[in-house]
Amino acid sequence: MASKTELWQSRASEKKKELLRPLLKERLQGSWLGLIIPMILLISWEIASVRGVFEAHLLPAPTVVLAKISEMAADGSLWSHIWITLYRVFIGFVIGTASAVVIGSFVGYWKLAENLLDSLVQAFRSIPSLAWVPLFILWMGIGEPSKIVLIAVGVFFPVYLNIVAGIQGVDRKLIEVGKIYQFSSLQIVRRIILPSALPSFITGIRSGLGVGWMFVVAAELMGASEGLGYLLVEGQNTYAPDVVIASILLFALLGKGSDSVLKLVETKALHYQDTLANQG
Amino acid sequence: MASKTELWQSRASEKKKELLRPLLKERLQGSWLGLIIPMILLISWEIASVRGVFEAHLLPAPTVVLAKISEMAADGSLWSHIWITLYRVFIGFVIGTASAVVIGSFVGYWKLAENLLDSLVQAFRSIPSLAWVPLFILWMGIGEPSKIVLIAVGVFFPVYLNIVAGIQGVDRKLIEVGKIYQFSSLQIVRRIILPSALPSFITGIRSGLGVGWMFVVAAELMGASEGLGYLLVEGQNTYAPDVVIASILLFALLGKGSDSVLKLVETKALHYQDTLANQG
Amino acid sequence: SDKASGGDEKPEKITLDYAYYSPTSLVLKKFGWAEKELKKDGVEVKWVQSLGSNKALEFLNSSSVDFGSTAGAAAFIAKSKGAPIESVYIYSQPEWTALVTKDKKIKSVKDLKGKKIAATIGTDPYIFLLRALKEEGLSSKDVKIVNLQHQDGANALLSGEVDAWAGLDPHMAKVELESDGKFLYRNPDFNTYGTLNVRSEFAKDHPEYVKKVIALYEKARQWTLEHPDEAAKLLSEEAGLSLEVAKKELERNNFEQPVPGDEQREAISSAGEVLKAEKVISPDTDIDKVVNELINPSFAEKAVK
Amino acid sequence: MLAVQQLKRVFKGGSAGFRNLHFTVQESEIIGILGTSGCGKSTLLRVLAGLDQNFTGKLKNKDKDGKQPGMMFQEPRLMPWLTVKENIGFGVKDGAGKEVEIQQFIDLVGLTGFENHYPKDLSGGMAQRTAIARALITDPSVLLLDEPFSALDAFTKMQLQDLLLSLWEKRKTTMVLVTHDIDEALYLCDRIFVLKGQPGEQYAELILDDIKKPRQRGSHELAERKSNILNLLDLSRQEAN
Amino acid sequence: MLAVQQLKRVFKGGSAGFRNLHFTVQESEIIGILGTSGCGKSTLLRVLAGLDQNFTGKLKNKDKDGKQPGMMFQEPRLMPWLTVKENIGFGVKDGAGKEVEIQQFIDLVGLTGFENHYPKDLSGGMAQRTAIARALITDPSVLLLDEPFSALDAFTKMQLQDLLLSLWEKRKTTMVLVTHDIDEALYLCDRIFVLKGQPGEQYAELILDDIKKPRQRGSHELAERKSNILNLLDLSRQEAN
Ligand SMILES: Nc1ncnc2c1ncn2[C@@H]1O[C@H](COP(=O)(O)OP(=O)(O)OP(=O)(O)O)[C@@H](O)[C@H]1O
Ligand SMILES: Nc1ncnc2c1ncn2[C@@H]1O[C@H](COP(=O)(O)OP(=O)(O)OP(=O)(O)O)[C@@H](O)[C@H]1O
Ligand SMILES: [Mg+2]
Ligand SMILES: [Mg+2]
Repeated sequence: MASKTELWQSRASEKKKELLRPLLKERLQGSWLGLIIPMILLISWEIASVRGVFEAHLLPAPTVVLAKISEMAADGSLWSHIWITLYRVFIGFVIGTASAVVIGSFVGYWKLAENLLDSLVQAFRSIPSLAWVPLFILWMGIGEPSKIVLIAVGVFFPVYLNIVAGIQGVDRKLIEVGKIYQFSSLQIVRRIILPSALPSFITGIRSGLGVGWMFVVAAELMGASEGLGYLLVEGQNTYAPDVVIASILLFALLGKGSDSVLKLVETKALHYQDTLANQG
Repeated sequence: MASKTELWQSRASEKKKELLRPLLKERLQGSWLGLIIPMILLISWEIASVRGVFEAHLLPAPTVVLAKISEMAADGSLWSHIWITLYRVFIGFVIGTASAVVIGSFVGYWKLAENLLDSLVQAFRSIPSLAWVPLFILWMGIGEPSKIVLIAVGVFFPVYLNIVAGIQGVDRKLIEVGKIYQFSSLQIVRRIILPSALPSFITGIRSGLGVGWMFVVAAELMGASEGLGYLLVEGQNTYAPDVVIASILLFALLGKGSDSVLKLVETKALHYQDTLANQG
Repeated sequence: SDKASGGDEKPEKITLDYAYYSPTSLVLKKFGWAEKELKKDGVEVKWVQSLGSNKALEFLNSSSVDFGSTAGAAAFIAKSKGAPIESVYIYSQPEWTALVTKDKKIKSVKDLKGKKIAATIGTDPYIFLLRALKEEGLSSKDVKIVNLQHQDGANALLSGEVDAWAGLDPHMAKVELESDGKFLYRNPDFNTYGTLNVRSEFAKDHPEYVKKVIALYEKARQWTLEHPDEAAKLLSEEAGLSLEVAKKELERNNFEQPVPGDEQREAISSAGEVLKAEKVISPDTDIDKVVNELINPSFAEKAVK
Repeated sequence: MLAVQQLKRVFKGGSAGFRNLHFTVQESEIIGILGTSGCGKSTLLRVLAGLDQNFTGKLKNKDKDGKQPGMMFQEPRLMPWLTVKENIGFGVKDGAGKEVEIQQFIDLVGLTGFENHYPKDLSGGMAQRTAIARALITDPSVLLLDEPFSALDAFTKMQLQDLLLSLWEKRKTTMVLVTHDIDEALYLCDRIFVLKGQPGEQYAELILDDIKKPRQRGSHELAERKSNILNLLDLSRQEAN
Repeated sequence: MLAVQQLKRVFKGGSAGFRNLHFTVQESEIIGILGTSGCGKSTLLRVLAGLDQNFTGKLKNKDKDGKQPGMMFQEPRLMPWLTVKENIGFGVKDGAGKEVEIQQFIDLVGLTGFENHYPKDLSGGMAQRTAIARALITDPSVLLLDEPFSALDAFTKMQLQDLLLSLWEKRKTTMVLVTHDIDEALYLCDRIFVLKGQPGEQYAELILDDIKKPRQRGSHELAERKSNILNLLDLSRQEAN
């Protein structure tokens, strides 16, 4: 049993200073910590490769892959692959998100729109990206539009789903406040429902962006001659595992990078939430 | 301006009876309404096909596709395709969801786990399904495990993302109640955080199931000889648009069907929410 | 829109495809002869890459390209399902497919009975496998065909997941050079030629330009024949292959016979029989009719001197 | 202005809510509603505000311009993503003077210095004061108040009661005030309805318009009425049980 | 039992929270805390409960078994996915008699018949009563109550105050009670602290343990103390401004 003195908790005011900027410190520390596991994975992969556990023609060593990447960087092809894919993902993401917001708001708020549209969307949602490819080529040819629209399709569904769920989960109490002020439906959606659904929406766009990246490969099957998805498929077709792994790494890096941007937006936008993380 | 009598709103009690079971009525009506647009689409597609707007070798008429489906149903191959794919999706869904719940709970609740793991997961999240195929064959061969795990990977990410967001968005006020009762971290997670995050979690599994269906094609590129994804790829490789469209339709139907099950679960599980839809 | 334009006599634009499996298309693209030649008529040239026969056919079907390079059998299957295309030129007679194994105990096609074989359904290696089996009196029912993409099939073979693989170049050349895979069965005649296909509509509207394109291909073919080493280097650079692999691949291409004719008809018809037996094409297909409609030597006969 | 006949709204097969309400509120009257917890006071305000349409009976709640009543809910219901200032201005149409007016109300309810706080950083009483300011600033012709001062200390409460009265002097707003504080009802109201039971029914009506406002808190007159009301409430409870 | 020295917890650069608190609570004492809205009462309870660790100064809040105080928050904080019954039993360890005990408390706070309602279908007062039951049922040795009866009508309030006293008779729970109702503080507490200012500081202490419990509501003795407290509160406000 604890002695009497031990029951006292004491905190001197100097300690407080340490607590002043814990967020910044934590964040820096956090990003370092995040590198530990990837580093361990990379190093063991390298060691295993050097020891011959993985056959080089199946899974080349990280150093080989990095050499490939820097080779591509040197001859400039890397940048054009990255640039064009980033461009496609970005535009597709914007289009997909915008349409999901519009349609999702309708479906979330108006029962009739939900009854009319939701089933259809849910049905389309599980059609694989590869299935769309021939149809999109047929409808839109093999230019940029078909690629961008296909990525937009991938982005659309998670955003839609999260926005509808967010809207339908909005607290009735807050909506009633808007009704008291005789807000129009549009005002209620814009001023109460969308801000309320913001956390869910942000999760949706983060999820959607991920699916967008995934759809890049299918999109770039439609007559691309550049891009990360093209690089991947070409690597597979020319039996170049280093190119394949390089493109996978690039997908991972760009995906993580673009997601970090959204995560930053999330932290900024949701600072008002009364959660453990936001405690003052 | 309204006359004096018009200012009165009056509701007789008979009207109330009509309101007794609006939910059931609405739901029935809802499901009928959902068929309107698909029907319009199908009929205009049929008409366009008959009129020769779409060339049959590119986009066969719905009736042709239906004939193909019933042909496959008659010779039994349809059922084995559907069955094996359903089986893979189901098991993959369960595995993906379970691991997302475990890992997501850790990451959502313990800052350290978030720092260690989250970046890695976010990086993996944007790797396209097709990129995994060679790696999975390498690691797990071409049996059922690799297919199921690949589907689980697809399911994992949206569920993970939504569960982490759900947990991190949990109201601090409720967590404090648990702390007052000196709940252990595990109890807090199980009794407060997970139920609080339930709406977000359910959106996540619905989103995840959709991505799971999308991953079927990649999964069944790994040495399948049956399944809807196999059917799709076979149809594409043998230039059989009727098979392709049939498999797309089946994806849509099964996807919608499986989602409806989850939606039902959602409605049941979230009946306690104080939302417009749940008003008594 | 990217639809290649039709029009009356002169097309505004001609869209050609290039593919790593068609070395002459790479040569043609590399030297820009088409652009130079057609610019004289004020016709624009656009290049699109085909990653495989199926993509080339999708592009042809959606009028995204005017000329597409495919395997003969692939063009045949598509034609049998109604695709409006004609094979007007042979870019090579490749021996791009063969049966490969690592298992020393498998010495002939007969030994494959009951074994797991990787192949991509519907492609030339698949047809090759079926024909090889048929020759030995076997059918697809006697073995277990595992549907894998070409490169995955190679990996599966190397990691011992499957006993044999119906391979395709350049994967096959690479397996041959870089690992212990060996040929189990090869037969150039079971390959169905590399055919250059044109959209029927384009052929009808612009017959002159079909001839012009064939003439350009001829120029590329001549160059390839005259400069085998440079051609290998070009292929290795364009397709990101090592020089040895590229050389191996080129060695297995025969560029002697550019005009489609009876040999092709025969090869494709025999492939057709197998496909019919395996129900890849409908059992009531009139193979000869389809083949005759597909193979159209008239342009090449005039263009090739 | 505001009138109901045979008004009824029940939940769960008739075991909760209210029923049998008849009353008419004159222009610029202040009506108090007292009753035990759960007797349907908030439900009544929701019906009066037009938020709950599943009532039976007759209801008149629009003013001559067709406007619905304003309302302050029992919980603050602040938008968590808006600051105090933005919450108070939530229902105010944009226009010149909006900022000034908001600042006035912030000062009136004693939140000066907390303009830019988010709801999560407010104390219970501060959140309630923000909600009060949000309800008062839009100046509706009918105002429904659901326990507006329940989370405030005695002095802040009195101060805001006086604020309410002074605004009423200026604007002559019709008000319906649900409260548990009998002194508050006595200080502010012209008439007081007592509800009883579950579902609640009209039990008694107390008319106070003979006592001039501003009234004297703790005056003998009010003390008398207070014991009167306490009796009524007690009786209503006993009868209901 | 419960003691603080130099306790301070401020937000936003020192402009809100509380500071300079010194007091010791004896076992089974009932302490009242009064103060203007926003002076840091809830913050104090959060620190005492061990929920807020960012204080400075010294704090003793564990009982001899090392257990932290129980607490009832200013808002009901019910789990929306649990019924009234489940919410009340939320902190109760599973075991024989759990159900019976829950039902007892449901009856004690007057929620009989609403056992299976979800929070969204409760009135404000009913939600508060559920929270009271949830806090009382676990029988902690120290109980912190943050305006526990603020949403209740006069009679229900009295009834629950008596319930609290009767439980105290049985269990001799140490309690810290934040309230805005001076009568309530006078009826229940042994000592009353008055806080002043923003951030709040200890302003006065009132010792009432000379008046025996159960006390007579509205007795002369209490009325005297009440005016005393009102004076103190008024002074504290004036000094703070
Ligand atoms: N998380 C926070 N961040 C910043 N300031 C806060 C936070 N929590 C409380 N405050 C401020 O601390 C002060 C005291 O708040 P507290 O909730 O303790 O007041 P209170 O005495 O309980 O008031 P009330 O009687 O209105 O409930 C308030 O000015 C409030 O704005
Ligand atoms: N949505 C609902 N579904 C079912 N019952 C409800 C609903 N809303 C309120 N009730 C019930 O109606 C009754 C009246 O609730 P109301 O909120 O009007 O009470 P109140 O008089 O405001 O009480 P309090 O003083 O505690 O706030 C309560 O018994 C409550 O349980
Ligand atoms: Mg109420
Ligand atoms: Mg407080």
